[in-house]
Order: sequence, then C-alpha cells, then structure tokens
Amino acid sequence: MRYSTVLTLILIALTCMIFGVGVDVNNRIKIDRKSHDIRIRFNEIVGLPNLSITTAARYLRHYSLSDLSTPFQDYPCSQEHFPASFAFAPPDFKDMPDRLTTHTINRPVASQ
Amino acid sequence: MILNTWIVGLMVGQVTILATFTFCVLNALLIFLNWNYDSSDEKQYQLEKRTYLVSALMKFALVTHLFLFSLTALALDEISELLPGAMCAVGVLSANEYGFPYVYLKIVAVFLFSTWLIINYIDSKQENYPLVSLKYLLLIIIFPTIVFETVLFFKFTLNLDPQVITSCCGSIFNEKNIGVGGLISALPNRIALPALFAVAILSGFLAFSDVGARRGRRTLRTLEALTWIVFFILSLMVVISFISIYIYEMPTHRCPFCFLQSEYNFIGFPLYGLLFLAAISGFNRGILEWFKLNDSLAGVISTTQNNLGRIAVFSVLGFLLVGFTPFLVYYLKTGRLI
Amino acid sequence: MIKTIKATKIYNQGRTNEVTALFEASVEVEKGCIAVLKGPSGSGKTTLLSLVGCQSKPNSGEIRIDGKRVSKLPDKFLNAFKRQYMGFVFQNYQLIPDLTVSDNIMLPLLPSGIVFKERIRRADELMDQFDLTKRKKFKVKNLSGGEQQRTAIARALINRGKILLADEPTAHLDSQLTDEFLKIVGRIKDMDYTILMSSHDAKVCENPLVDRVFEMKDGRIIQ
Amino acid sequence: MNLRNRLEKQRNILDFSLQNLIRRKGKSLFILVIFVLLVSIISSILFLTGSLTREMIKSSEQLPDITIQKIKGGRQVNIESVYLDQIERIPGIEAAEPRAWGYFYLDSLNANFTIFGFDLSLLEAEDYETILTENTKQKNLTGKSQYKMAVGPVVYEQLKKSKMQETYLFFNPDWETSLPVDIIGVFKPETELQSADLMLLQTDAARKVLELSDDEFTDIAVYIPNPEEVDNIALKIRRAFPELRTITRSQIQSTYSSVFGWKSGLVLSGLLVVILAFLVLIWDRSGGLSQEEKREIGVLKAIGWDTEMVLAVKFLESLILSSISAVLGILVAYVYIYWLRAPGLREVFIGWSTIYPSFKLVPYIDLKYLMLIVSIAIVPYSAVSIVPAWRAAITDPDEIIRHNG
Repeated sequence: MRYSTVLTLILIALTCMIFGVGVDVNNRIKIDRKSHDIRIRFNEIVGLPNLSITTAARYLRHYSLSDLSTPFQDYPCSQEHFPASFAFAPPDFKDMPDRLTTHTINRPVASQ
Repeated sequence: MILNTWIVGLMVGQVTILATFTFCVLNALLIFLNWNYDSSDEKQYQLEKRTYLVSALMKFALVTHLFLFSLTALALDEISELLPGAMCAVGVLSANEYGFPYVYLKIVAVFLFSTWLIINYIDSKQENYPLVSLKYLLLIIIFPTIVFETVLFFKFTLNLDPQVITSCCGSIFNEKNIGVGGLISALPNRIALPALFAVAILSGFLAFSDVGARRGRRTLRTLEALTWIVFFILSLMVVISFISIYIYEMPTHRCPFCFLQSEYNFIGFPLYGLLFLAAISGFNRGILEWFKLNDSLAGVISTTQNNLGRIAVFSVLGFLLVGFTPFLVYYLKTGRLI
Repeated sequence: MIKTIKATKIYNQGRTNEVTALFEASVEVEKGCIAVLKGPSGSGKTTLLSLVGCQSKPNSGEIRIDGKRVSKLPDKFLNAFKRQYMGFVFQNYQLIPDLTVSDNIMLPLLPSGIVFKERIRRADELMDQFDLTKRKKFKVKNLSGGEQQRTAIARALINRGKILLADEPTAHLDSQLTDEFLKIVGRIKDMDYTILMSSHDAKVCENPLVDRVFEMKDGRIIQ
Repeated sequence: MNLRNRLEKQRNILDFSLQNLIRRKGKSLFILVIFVLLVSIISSILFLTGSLTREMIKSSEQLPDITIQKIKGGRQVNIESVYLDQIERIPGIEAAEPRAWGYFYLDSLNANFTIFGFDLSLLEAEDYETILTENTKQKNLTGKSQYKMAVGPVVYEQLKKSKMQETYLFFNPDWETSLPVDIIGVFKPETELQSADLMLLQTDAARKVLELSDDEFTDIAVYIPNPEEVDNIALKIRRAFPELRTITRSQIQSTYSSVFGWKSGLVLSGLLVVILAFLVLIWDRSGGLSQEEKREIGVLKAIGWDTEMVLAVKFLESLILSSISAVLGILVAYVYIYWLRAPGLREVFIGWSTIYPSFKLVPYIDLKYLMLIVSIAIVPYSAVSIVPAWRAAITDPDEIIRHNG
C-alpha cells in the first residue's frame, strides 16, 4: 500500500472522528433543547443572572449583582484570594451614567 | 479594546502574514538590487535560490490571507455578542471607522497577491528569468498594502469598545440610511440586476474581441480588466440587495456575512469563492497583456490568458447558479417575490 | 554528445579559501562512447563530472549536452533536463540507507510523475537485470558493497537517459568485482548510453571497452 | 507533463513526505505529542469559555429588564420599599417586583447557599411539573411546618448527607431560635447550572432567614415590555435616584461575554508565550537538519529532484504533522471537556466551593472553532517551517559529489 493511501485513510479516519464530534455536538444540543423549557421557566421564576459554577464567595457566585468593586468588599484586607477569582473578573460597569455625564451621553431615543 | 480568543486568533494570523511578507520583501529587495542574470558568480546562484523562498512564502501568504479573511468574517459574528446593538459582523465592522476600510483593503490585497503569483508563475515558465526585476519591484510596491492592512486591523480591534452601542446590518443597509450602505440597498434590483448582467456580457464581449495592433489590444484588455472590477463591485451590491434577502428569506435582513455561518449551510463560501475566482482570473487576464515583453513571454501569457478566461467564465456561471438558487427555490415554493 | 568549452569552476569565490578546481577544461565525447577521466585525486575529475552532470554550474565557459547549452539554465529546467538525460553513480553510491532497494531505485522517477505501475515495472526489470530481485525489500544499509553498487547503477539507469556518469566506480571494489562492474558497463553501453567515468584504476583505463581517456592534472586536461 | 503525471507527482511528494515522517519516528512523535498537547490546551479553553458564555447568554434572556440596587458608600445595601411606588409610576414600566434574596454561609451544612424568596403559592401545578422532580413533591406538600422551600439538586444531596432532606432548620446566628422549613421539591437536574446552590424559600421565611426588616428588600426587578425603552428608563431611574444603581439585561449579557472573553483571551495571550516557546523548540527539532538528512536531500537534488519539490516535501512534512495533531488535539479537548467534564480545569473555576454542579456543559462548536485553532496553531507553525524547508531544499547537489565521506 502506498503511503499516500495510508495518509488518506488516516485523514478519512480523523475526518470521521471530527464528524462524530459534530454528531455528538448535535445530539447534546438536541438533548439540551428538550430541557430548554424547564430552564426558561426556572429563570423566569428566579431571575438571578449568574451560573452557580463557583460558590466560593458572593462576588464569585453573583458577580454581576454584587458590589461595585469586588476585590475589596466591605473590608480592605479581604483581598481576592479565591482560586476561582482567576477565572472571574469584576464586572465592568464603567459606562454607568452618572449625573455629570448623563446629559452628554447621546443615547438613541426610542420612538414614542 | 477587547481581548478575546477570536481576536487573539486573528492577531496571530495577521502578524504571521505581515512577518512572512516582510521577510519576502527583504529577500525581494536583495534580489532586486543585486540581480545580474549574465553573471555566473556564486552570488548570483544564491540569489536564484532565494527566488524559490520568495515564491514559496508568497504562496503561503496568499493561502493564509484567504483563510484569515474567511475566519475574520466568521469571528466577527462571534465578537458581535460583546457589542450591545451589534447583531452580526456588519455591526462589529461599523463599530469604528477602521472596520470597513480594513475589509476593503483585504479585498484589494487578494487581487494584488493573485496578480503577483500569476506573474511569478509565468516568470518561472521561462528559461531566462525575463520578469525578475519587474516582479520583485511589484512585490515591494504591494508591501505597503499589507502593512497598512495590519495597521488598520490593530486600529480596528484595539478601538473596539464593548460598551459602545453600535448599529447592526438592519439599520446600516436600511434604505433611509445615508452613506454607502444605504446607497447599496437603495439601488433597486431593477437597475442593479440588469447592470450586473450587462457588465458580464460586456466583459465577455471584450474577452472575445481582438484587435491586431499591440497597443490597441492593451487598451482592450485593460478595459476588460476594469469591467471585471466593476462586475465584482456590482456583484457585491447584488449579493447585498438581492441574493441575501432570498437566502435569509427576510426582506430586512441584508447581511453580507451572516450566510457564511453554519446556519445557512456555509452557502457564502462557494458564493464568494466563485465570485473572487471569477473576478481575479478575469482581472488578471486583462492585466497580463502588459507583460508581453517578448515573443516567448507572449506565448506563455496567451496560454495563461486562455486558461484564466475559461476559469472566469465557469466561475461566473457557478456564482450565478449558487446566488440565484435561493431566489428560484423561494419563487417556486411561494410564487412570490420578496 | 557531451561537450565542454573552456569550463572553469572556482569554489568559494571571493573568499580566502578560494579554489580553482577546474580551469578551462574542454572535453568532447561522442554519442555511444565510453570515456574515462584519469588522474590523481584533486585533479578536477569530480568537478568536471559534476559540471557535465548538471550538478553545478561553471563560473565561466560552456557545457553543451546533446547540443543544448545547459550551463545557464535555471534550476528548474536544469533538473528537468537532468532527469531526462543523466544517470549518475556517485563514489560512495549515496543511497538512502533507510529505504528499501526498490524504493531507492525508484527515487529519480518521483518528480517526473511516471505512473506508479510503470515505475514498479521499470524497477523490477532493472532489479532482475542486476540480480537484486531477492534483495528487493531489503533496506540498503543491510546490503553488501557490490549489491549497493548495483543498486546505485540501477538507480542511475531507471530514468532511461542517454548519459551515464560514474565517479570512481571501482574505488571500493576488489579486482573480481571490478571485472564484474566492467561487464555491466559493457551491457550498459549496448543500451545506447554514452558513458563518462572517472577513475585512477589502470584496469579500467586500459580496458578495451574504453574509447577515450582524458588525463587530468591540477584542474586541467593534459591529454 | 499531462494531468495524470502531475497528479502522480503530487502523490509522490505526499508519499515521500509521509515516508520521511515514518522513517524518523522519534522526531515525528515528539513533535506530534507537543503539538497535540498545545492544541488541546488552546481548544479546551476555547470550548469551556464558549460553552459557559453561551449558557449564560441563554439563561439571561429571561432576566428582569432592569435590576435596581441601592448603593451606599460604595457598597450594596438593602433597598427600602419607598422607592417601589415611585419607580412603578415611571411610564413604560410594566411591573417592579421587590426581591428578597441573599447569599451566605450556613454552618450546619458547611457551605455557601443562595437563598431566594418567592411566593411558592404562586407556583402553579404546571410549574411544579416543569421545574421540580416529581418523586419528592407529592409526599412533602403535606409537610407540617409553616414554611416550605424548593432546593437545587446539589443542595438536596448535601441535605441528605445531614439527614435533613425533609425539613431543614434555619438557626439564628446565636443558635437559639430555629426556623423549620419543609422541602417540597428538588429542581430538575437540567437547571443545575443555575440552581445548584439555590434554596427557593417562601418570601416570609426568606426575609426571616436573611434578617430583613419589614420595609427592606434586596433589590428590585423591573420589567419593561418595550425593549427599546429599557435604556431610557434606566437613565430616568438614575436621574431620579442617584443612590440607585440600575443594571440592564444587555449590560449583564455583554459583561458575560467580555468577562469570559477577556479571561480566555488573557489566558491565551499567556499561552502565546508558551506557543512561541513550542515553536522555537519544534523549529529547532525540525529545522536543524542532521548531517544525514542534509546528505539525503543532496542526493535527491543530485538525482534530479527540483528545489520546489524538496521544498514541498519538507513543507508537507510539517503540514501533515501539524494538521493531524491539530485534529487529534481538538478531539482530546472535546473528550476532556464534554465527556470527562474538565477535571483539573474545572477546579480552577470551582475554587474551593463545596457545592458545585456536575459541569455538564453543552458544546456549541462549529467549523469556525476549527478554523480558529488552525489560525492559532497551524498557521504560525507552517510559516516558521518554510524557511528551514527552503534551506534544506537549496542544498547543493555538488556537495554530495565532492564530499565523499
């Protein structure tokens, strides 16, 4: 057998595996879609935005709803020291309108 | 600035292209300055060896460039999630003033690259390197395009502000909108479509017509090259104003990027691929007329021109087939136009 | 068939270790002849062979093979020409030790894109001819010296060229194997080849098969 | 050369490249392993952040349009009910609901929990079936305690361990008074990513547990029917009450994307250094031709191989190797993230939480991810391998003839 045939076979095998991944992806998405309604209803009831992937601290679990600057909470010495803070940054709300700038921000006005 | 995996990926690609190209140009400069075909000394042999490096690098650069172009179109869609208001790639590109120029420059670069590679191909068919100085000079002239493109890319990505509200294609390609986007959609299909076909027929006519005099032929072929550019631009307009609405089956959705996504079975890849192939081969067919410096070159170039012409015709047909199939399917299914 | 006109080759030109390996060598070999370059080592035999074999280009002078001026051809055309005309047997055979005998023999055909079956057929034919069929699947590094040489000759012949060049073919052979080699050369001559060898072996130079002997010394042809 | 010969030539090049790779097993394997490792690390990060972001974006679609918090001295404090009436009066607002929820450590269970107040009686029978598992609900609906709650699946496991799966006692900080709450249901595992640590209490109970005084709430959720007006209304609220903070849904959504994109981009940028180091290493291994390889190429050139062909062989060697390892790397990453659920990487996200979901993520992968990985891994590697390939390809055949060693 020629080497290019071997290579073709290898590539076909790899393509099949990639294709298999594609099928697996579709399956998982399909399964997920079934549970979609459950999640929608759940989210409507609870309405908390963040996933409970990490529960080590409030600012990691509810990072988009906790304090303005999470690394220092109420107490300046409580530094960021949770391992998961490596993966979660403090939210960036820097364009929050404040009183001085509200008049200069030109936001699209909805048709009333 | 957004530091995002997609942007990092694009940056890596862009920097690779720039580095490859810079390396190419340095070699090209070396060859351009020291080339002496009549010399038989060691130095000349080394230069001849370098020509292989340059052509290998350039081929790689073109492939990478095309690859990166398609990745850009796909990645922008992913980035649009970060920009409130941007629903797809168009929204991201219009997030700052560098986005669209970057894309336009990329298209120009594809054309220049291809011209260079075709000249390189013709040169390599000759026994005495007739085009060497010319082609390396050309390479040096192309270089700023890539530099500028990279600069625009970095300007574009570094100025992407995730908090700035941008518009999306629904509002850019809205008829009431002023500017290029608005102009494109305001262009009624009644004008754009016949214009497209007229230009296609014109370039076909030019391709088949021939005059005896060399200068006359040059003018004719240059004209042909220009018609292909017009064809390319008109095609893009038709894609936005006509083809896209039948792909999406929505009168308001006119995005020229979304149909590259898997949701639309990647129909954009054959569509744009064939369009580029047609325009590039047609354009270069015309441009090549200028390089018929001697009889031997003229022979090779004529053969190449014939091949390019054939490629162009088939790609145009392919493009029209791919582009108008959604329209036909929609029309046959519903019996209506959008 | 082979004609060199005042071919000069200078190595390391312009540097301190500049060497003039060949100086204004003019040689002509008729079609179908066997010619031998004779001379001590360092006399420019190998350089001349390399120039004639299109392996390097002269710094001045001209090389003509079958009427074609090859000394200024770009590499691409030179290689195509080489594939069409030349067979080269190197002094140390220069086989690829990890490849099998048949793979080694077929190497010169890979760039020409000759159809696979045809390639195999030609290789089988040559291996048959040179008594290598039993060794077909052997890796070259496991072969004896004589077998290696026959493999190298088979590799040089597979492209069915017109010229065979051999650099010191008998240097590593004992007298019995040399006789055998000369017999092979006779057979190759009958296959319509023009042969140019370099050798300092009297047995080769004085062999009746040889039509012409060029004596070389210090990069010049002296006779 | 006709077309058939040309194809055969290309095939020969392919043959020879692969043969070379197989002949130099050690070297090829070394590069393969490193490359697979590299690609799988990159794609793992990509897959993981992609899935999490998508999950968050999807779950955030049902969020309240605006969440209002009160800020005092830079900290979030409880919001008083006085705001409620005035906010509700702003035109365009459909409803403003005060919420009582909190997040804190429960001694008896040794973990942090999210406690959310909700009027359980508002849950219709239909909802029970939708979001709660069936086996527990019937039995516990007839509980004796005054208050009831539904808990997340992981919380339920925790409760089971402490044998409190039917009724849980919330103790005051001084451990003197306790508040018994019946568990009437467990959220379905499908909601696990959101509900793992959740205790959905009746509002009154939640207020007691969270020690909220009567006119205090945690925050206010505002619902606005017209999405175009959300930003305007948020602005109006801010203008009227500078001490309030408004968080709109779109802000949260784009924050998700940028947070995860930022983190993964940061990690990837760090990895770029690693990639660079790998490239140098691989370049060194593949570019530094051994004497033997150099000789071989010289032989090939001497027997009539074109420079371009040798270049193609060498380039293909690295291309074959890198594309095979890219595909393998992606497969490894896929299996690692979605089948094995990212052991190792999972811990990075989880930290030292005691309660965490099973990390069953939904893959959202398509062609563009493969292209991205190609762009990050294969493109620079191939670019880097051209020059050594060229350097090998221009070996002078003359050297082979002259050096007889």
